[in-house]
Amino acid sequence: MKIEDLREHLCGIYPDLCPLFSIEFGDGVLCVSHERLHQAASDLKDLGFDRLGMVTAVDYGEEFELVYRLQSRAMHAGIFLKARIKRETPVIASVCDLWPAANWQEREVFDLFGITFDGHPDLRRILLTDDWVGYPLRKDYEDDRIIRRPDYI
Amino acid sequence: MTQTSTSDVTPDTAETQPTGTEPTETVMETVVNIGPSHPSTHGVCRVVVHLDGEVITHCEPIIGHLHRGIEKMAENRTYLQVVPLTDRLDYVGSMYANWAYCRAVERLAGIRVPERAEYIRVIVCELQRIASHMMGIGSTGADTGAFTAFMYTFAQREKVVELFELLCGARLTYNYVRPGGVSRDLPDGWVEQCRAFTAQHPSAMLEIDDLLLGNVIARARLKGVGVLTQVDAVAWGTSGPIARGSGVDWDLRRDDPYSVYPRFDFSVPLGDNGDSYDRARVRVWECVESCRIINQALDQLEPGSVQAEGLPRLLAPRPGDAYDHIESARGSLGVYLVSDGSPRLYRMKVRSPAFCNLAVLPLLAKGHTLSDLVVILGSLDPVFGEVDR
Amino acid sequence: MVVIRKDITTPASVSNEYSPGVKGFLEKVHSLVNGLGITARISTEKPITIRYPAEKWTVSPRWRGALRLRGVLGHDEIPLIRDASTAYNAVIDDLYNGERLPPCVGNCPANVDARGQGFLIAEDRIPEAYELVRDRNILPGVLGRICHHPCETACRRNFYDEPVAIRPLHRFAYEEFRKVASERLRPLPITQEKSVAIVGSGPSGLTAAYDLMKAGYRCVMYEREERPGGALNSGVPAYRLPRDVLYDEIDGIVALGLELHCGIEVGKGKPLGALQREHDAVLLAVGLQTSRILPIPGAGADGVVGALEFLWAANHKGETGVRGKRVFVIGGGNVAVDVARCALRTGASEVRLASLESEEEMPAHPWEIEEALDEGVIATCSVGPEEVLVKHGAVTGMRMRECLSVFDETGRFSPKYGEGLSDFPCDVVVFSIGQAARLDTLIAGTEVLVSGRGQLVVDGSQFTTSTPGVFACGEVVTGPGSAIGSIATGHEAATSIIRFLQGAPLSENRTPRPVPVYAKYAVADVSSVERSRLRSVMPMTKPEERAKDFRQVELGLTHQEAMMEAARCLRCQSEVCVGCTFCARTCPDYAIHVERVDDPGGRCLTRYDLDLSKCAFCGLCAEQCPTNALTHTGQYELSFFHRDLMIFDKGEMLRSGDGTRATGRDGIMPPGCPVPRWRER
Amino acid sequence: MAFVDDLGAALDKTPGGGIILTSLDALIDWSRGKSLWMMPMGTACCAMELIAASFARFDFDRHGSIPRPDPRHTDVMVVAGTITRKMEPAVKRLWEQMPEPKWCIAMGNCAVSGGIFYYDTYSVVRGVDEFLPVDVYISGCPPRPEALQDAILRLREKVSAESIVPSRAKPVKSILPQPGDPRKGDIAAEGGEPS
Amino acid sequence: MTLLWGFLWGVASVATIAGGAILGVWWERKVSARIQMRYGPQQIGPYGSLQMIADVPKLLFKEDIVPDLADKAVFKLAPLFVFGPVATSMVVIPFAAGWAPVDMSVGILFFLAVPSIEVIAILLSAWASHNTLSTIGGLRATAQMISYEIPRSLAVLSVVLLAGSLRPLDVLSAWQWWWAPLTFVGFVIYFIASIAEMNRGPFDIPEADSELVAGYFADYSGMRWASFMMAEYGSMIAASLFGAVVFFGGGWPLSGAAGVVLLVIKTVLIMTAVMWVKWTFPRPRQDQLMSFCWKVLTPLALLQLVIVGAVLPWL
Repeated sequence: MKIEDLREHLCGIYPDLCPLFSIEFGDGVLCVSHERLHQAASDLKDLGFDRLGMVTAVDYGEEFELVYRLQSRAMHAGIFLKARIKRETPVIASVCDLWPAANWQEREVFDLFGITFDGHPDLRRILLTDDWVGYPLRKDYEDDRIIRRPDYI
Repeated sequence: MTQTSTSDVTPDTAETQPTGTEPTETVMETVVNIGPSHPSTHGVCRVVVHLDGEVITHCEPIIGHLHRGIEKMAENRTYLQVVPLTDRLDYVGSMYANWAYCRAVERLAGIRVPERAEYIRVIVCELQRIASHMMGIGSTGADTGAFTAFMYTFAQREKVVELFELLCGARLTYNYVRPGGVSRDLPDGWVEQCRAFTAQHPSAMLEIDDLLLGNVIARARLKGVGVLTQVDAVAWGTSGPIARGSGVDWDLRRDDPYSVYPRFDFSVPLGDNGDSYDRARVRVWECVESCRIINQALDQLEPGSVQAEGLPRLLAPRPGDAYDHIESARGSLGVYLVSDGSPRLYRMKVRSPAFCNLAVLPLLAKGHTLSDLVVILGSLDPVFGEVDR
Repeated sequence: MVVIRKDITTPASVSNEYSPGVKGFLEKVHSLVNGLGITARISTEKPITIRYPAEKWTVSPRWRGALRLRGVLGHDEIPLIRDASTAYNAVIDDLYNGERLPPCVGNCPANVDARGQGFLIAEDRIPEAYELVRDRNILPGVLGRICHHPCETACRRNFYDEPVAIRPLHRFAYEEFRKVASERLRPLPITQEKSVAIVGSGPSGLTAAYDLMKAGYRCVMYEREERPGGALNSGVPAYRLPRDVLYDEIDGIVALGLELHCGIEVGKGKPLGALQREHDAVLLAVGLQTSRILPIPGAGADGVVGALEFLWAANHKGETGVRGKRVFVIGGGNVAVDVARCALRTGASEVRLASLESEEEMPAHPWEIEEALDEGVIATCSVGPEEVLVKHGAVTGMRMRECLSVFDETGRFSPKYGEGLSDFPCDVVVFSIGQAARLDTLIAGTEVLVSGRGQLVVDGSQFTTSTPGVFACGEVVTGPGSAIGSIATGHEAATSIIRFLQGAPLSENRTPRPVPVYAKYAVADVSSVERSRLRSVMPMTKPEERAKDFRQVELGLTHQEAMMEAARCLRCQSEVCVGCTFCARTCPDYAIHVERVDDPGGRCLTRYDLDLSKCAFCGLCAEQCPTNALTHTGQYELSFFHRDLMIFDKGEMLRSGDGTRATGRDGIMPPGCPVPRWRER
Repeated sequence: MAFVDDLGAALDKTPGGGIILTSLDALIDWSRGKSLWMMPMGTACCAMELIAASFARFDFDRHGSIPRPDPRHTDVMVVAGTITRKMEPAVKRLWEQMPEPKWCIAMGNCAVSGGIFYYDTYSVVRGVDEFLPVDVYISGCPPRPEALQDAILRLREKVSAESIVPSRAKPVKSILPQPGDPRKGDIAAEGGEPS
Repeated sequence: MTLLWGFLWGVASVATIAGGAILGVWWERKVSARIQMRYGPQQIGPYGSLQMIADVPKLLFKEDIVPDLADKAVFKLAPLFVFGPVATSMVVIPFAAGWAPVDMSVGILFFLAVPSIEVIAILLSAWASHNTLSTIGGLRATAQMISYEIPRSLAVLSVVLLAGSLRPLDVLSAWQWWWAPLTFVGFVIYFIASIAEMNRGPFDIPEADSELVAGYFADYSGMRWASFMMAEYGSMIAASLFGAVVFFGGGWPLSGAAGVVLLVIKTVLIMTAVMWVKWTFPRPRQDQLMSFCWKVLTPLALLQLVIVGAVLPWL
């Protein structure tokens, strides 16, 4: 399905999501507020996005951006769902109840970014040891054990 | 005799920790710890298994023993320097991570790849699929005790590795697919060698299939073990042979076509039952299909440039984010890149198929015996470089 | 060997089930027996194992083994391209065949050794550098100002950041040479009895004269104008080329033994036939003398001039009669831009440049256009001349027709015009659409043939005319082109003349090489590159000031800047590490550490450490190495007894690449450095 | 082990025991060198080459080296691959489970120094020699299987210089340079100082 | 006197087993190598045949680890118990007509019964190691070895029925060439059951290295572990030898020294077949193995017995 058709399809069914939809680098992106994330995810699932491809986060300094990549087998299309949360309150609703696939992926985001997912059944560290201090993928992560590379390009 | 060196010798091997006997309501539960270094965890995975007798009541894979922080490292490196890092993600199929990463960079920087480079990418990635599946099928043999079949598949894999060595001079970490094309053109005589390989490979593959998967014992071991239903396969986000073994008809090469795949005629093998056997057999037939694709690609290959014109040493795409995915041997491998306009990446995320596929292990293993656990784990074919990143 | 099965097709479902009943049982038994059969068959075959270490598995030629250096700065020299011969010379042939021709040399029509120039200037051997360049490019000081520098376009440094300033370095070398010229310029000995007459003192004629004098021939040159220089003298505006530079440099050639006679027009005062009798060979390097003017309505009106005439007037009289007038220049080439800028400098109130081509396709060099626009020239693109509007015999304006496309699909010149017409009011129209040769008086009374279109009949590769002993070179042969292109033909013609005079066959061993195709690089992002690594910026006068007079626009490099700039040269393909550190910068594991000193005379790679315990063998460094000094060996036996031994220093990096073992710290002494001057003090 | 140690110490004291000791050493070193069983501590990419090394084309078995999954039965631990901090205790534990005498080969740059994962990463141990006594280092990323075979042969040279009485150990005769060997140059390159 | 002879023969059989194991290991490495497109040991001795000469001293001088939490006495003793029964059972096997080390009237029963004592040793070693995987391996081994006693004994019983005696020498002297086809199914059952008995692949479930790393001997190192391996190869030699005597008539058709040579060749062939099977097939699961024993092998063995019993009156 072409990205423009997807936009029309989406707008036809969920007019409220339509203004949030944009196209970047050939991919459909839906930016929602973090309160609406779970509702939007559930709407998209009803729309036919049956596979959760990826959950990740990006550290933009003041804010974290949560990025969900959804995939629809029936429509042959993919879409990004993005939501920003404040750095001070890194909490967002879990989508584990919609896609079990989110289980480990949200654990990974929790492990590396320290973002808490409300409603996650088993939110523990997954890649690092349980006694690890800090969240390494945050831009401000400091660790004595890191050796910085020489600074030239 | 006294102990000399192992003063603080531990009572058991690292593979096994003391029998934790925790009384539950009705049964005595045994906790067995498999890994992190165990012959059939295919790397460094630790699985904590709760046993009732020999039947698994609960198991939990503990990953991260190979978590090297590649995503963090990428944030400090230029776009070209990250290519060797992606090699080390899925070390059984380095070309895939190369390619997925390069596709994301090309999307971000708006680079057009010459046609010949696309064909070469398809050829090497299909060869890589064969090499990777040889490892996957062979380790199914090793897990069930048929070590010889592993040797045979590995001999086939060696042939692919030899082709790769001729191509780019490395056996495992190729650093071959680059943003804008591939690093070098095919050497003289390579096409003929490749054709010779694809001519014999399906037959050799099916012979190994007869030896290993046609065997009555192997079928007894694999059939009905670790059944993943089609609904679960989709909900848990599995992809690749794991999903296709469960009958999920989803292959990015055909359903979200990228590169020059629409020009090839191939079919996507599917399983009925979603058990370990189907997953292994899907791999067998994917190898055969890969040979078909390679043959077609070699027929259509035309001379030309293999690198996009005019790329400077430092790529600095405009700010933004891009995602692209390809069908790797383990499923849909995606790379998500964020650029801030500087020549260094801002963020790289690898959507690792093995990570998502491994998540279903507790689901599959429940109710099976310890012997089946290694078979199920093997049938998921995880590569921990990619799982842990 | 495995039996090749035909027609293998993928089944609809891969779940292979046994048949029910007895058949299934037989299948099960068969599967076991079959398995035993397969292993039995394979066990009878010859094992595929190699017997290491006696046998080793064939290592692919591309095998990325441990790295090594082929040579290092301060230890290994590079070949310098000095030979008088032209593009068919032994050194260039060698480099070309070994794929070691540096891009700057390969892309230059005359194969000027820009790499050698950079090498010598960085070593503080500047007069030598000048002489090296002069061997291939007869007027370095002149070309250092006006050349369109194809060398810099191909410079591999484009890939990393910015190209080396090769042209300003020519100019710098000339400025330095000028100071010692009196010591270094000595007449070349005349060793041959024969002599050559050269008609025209343009760049190609001077080149041929220089080559011939080096070969020991007496050369006599005749120039029509009062001062030598040909098109350089009459066509190039003085703000780009101060005339004293040109005359001084030609004086240098005269000092080498050239007999220059100015003010003698061959054909009028001295017939060509006389030259043929007096000399053993004659070279016609007369260039193009007239401008082409389109036969459109009104073209004969007052105020319509040709570009050459306009420029001649600007250069020789300093006055073109356009003060306060509106000038309309037709053409998009470099000459048109020169005309436009000259018009500004001679007081035109408005200068408009009208080109047939679109903005991207304009044949003038982009930097020329940019400078002209800076100075206030107005450019109008994609228009073709329709009619000169005339009132009372004087030009009042120009009517132009919209042009849709200039070239057809095959790239040939075939303009397609649209319907749109536009009028531009102006007082002077300058046609700058091409030049033509005027040969009738020159060849009068000789057997030299001229084709129906008024051009000399010349062999394009040997530069002979229809008459034995009469040769031709320069723009009269090639048509309008660049100065450096003319110089290249001068070398060719000189080679032909020498062979002719010695009675050798002209075409022997002169297989023309195809010009190598060099990668074109996009503009590199240099925002994150250190300032010290970037190109020295050539100082220029401000646009508003420079548009007023004919003073030189570019101001030249200082000694310090020039030394730095020469050190930026990567000495491509020399197979000698120059310590450019691009390997260290590209290495994803930062396993390489490079240090060098940039001291004049003591320029040396002091340190090259490869930490083999970090190296990922990814090959990015060797791919990026501009000099090809850093290469992979076929070595793969990489055992060490200690981690410290895995750091390869400069000496170890220079080890032989043969064999399969890289040992590390095996007592290979690193080569020393030439003693830098600061040490001596 | 203790039995051998006691035997060695006793023979060392006995007059004339030296001759017996020398021949016993020769026998023991020979047998140890020719039968180096590997503990494949494969974690990452190098593990693939480690597998390939004992498989058909390269076949370690010819040198008497076979991989055994159980640390108790092995002589040389081949650490092939990146060791992370999460993995480090497990490797240490496996090493402790191996019976003496035991040797360690660090295969590949990750095991030698962290290799490509030396800089900027928070979870990688920079070389197994931080916690294991490594005998032979193999550079490569990953090394070819022949490189591993070569390392085994070099280790054999090292083993053959050992003695059951530590004081009688001989200098290693090998084509490889030794640490502390006079051939070993100074790390700072000669001829010219950095400006 | 008998005791003394028995002792001497015991020593001899230990030596045979040790030597046989050394050659057996080499042979297995060679056979498996050829199946796997390799060469196998090459460097020591002709075709690497003396590879074990290097392995054994190395294992001998290895550190002998006894885990702290292990039951030390049992842990140290168990390898002896593993090795003992196998060595003992060897002495009743006749090498030629009228020539058995120990002539015992219930020799066949002795051969079938005594190695089963090994089960106890395995269980002891597994338990003494204080290691979960070892324990699981030991339990698996016990179940497997005890179960497979039944079809194995039943298969041998058909020959005993034909010979009418439990004395091995009698069986050997009474052996007729047509017994081989008649009891072929019995031999196959004996072959399969013996593989299971000696924990060899594809029935090496107790020591499955992909699941249990090394099973019950996971914690043994050096010579103690070697004695487990030697017992394994010893029982393979013993079972092959016994199978060659009982099902293929020992040295038949030759006699005397030539017969002994032929017997050795037959034994080696059976051993090679054992290895061939091991390096071809995957291993079944424990429950499949047990159900195979009880549901397939035992009924088949009974069927064989019935057939022999039916044929017997017509002889």
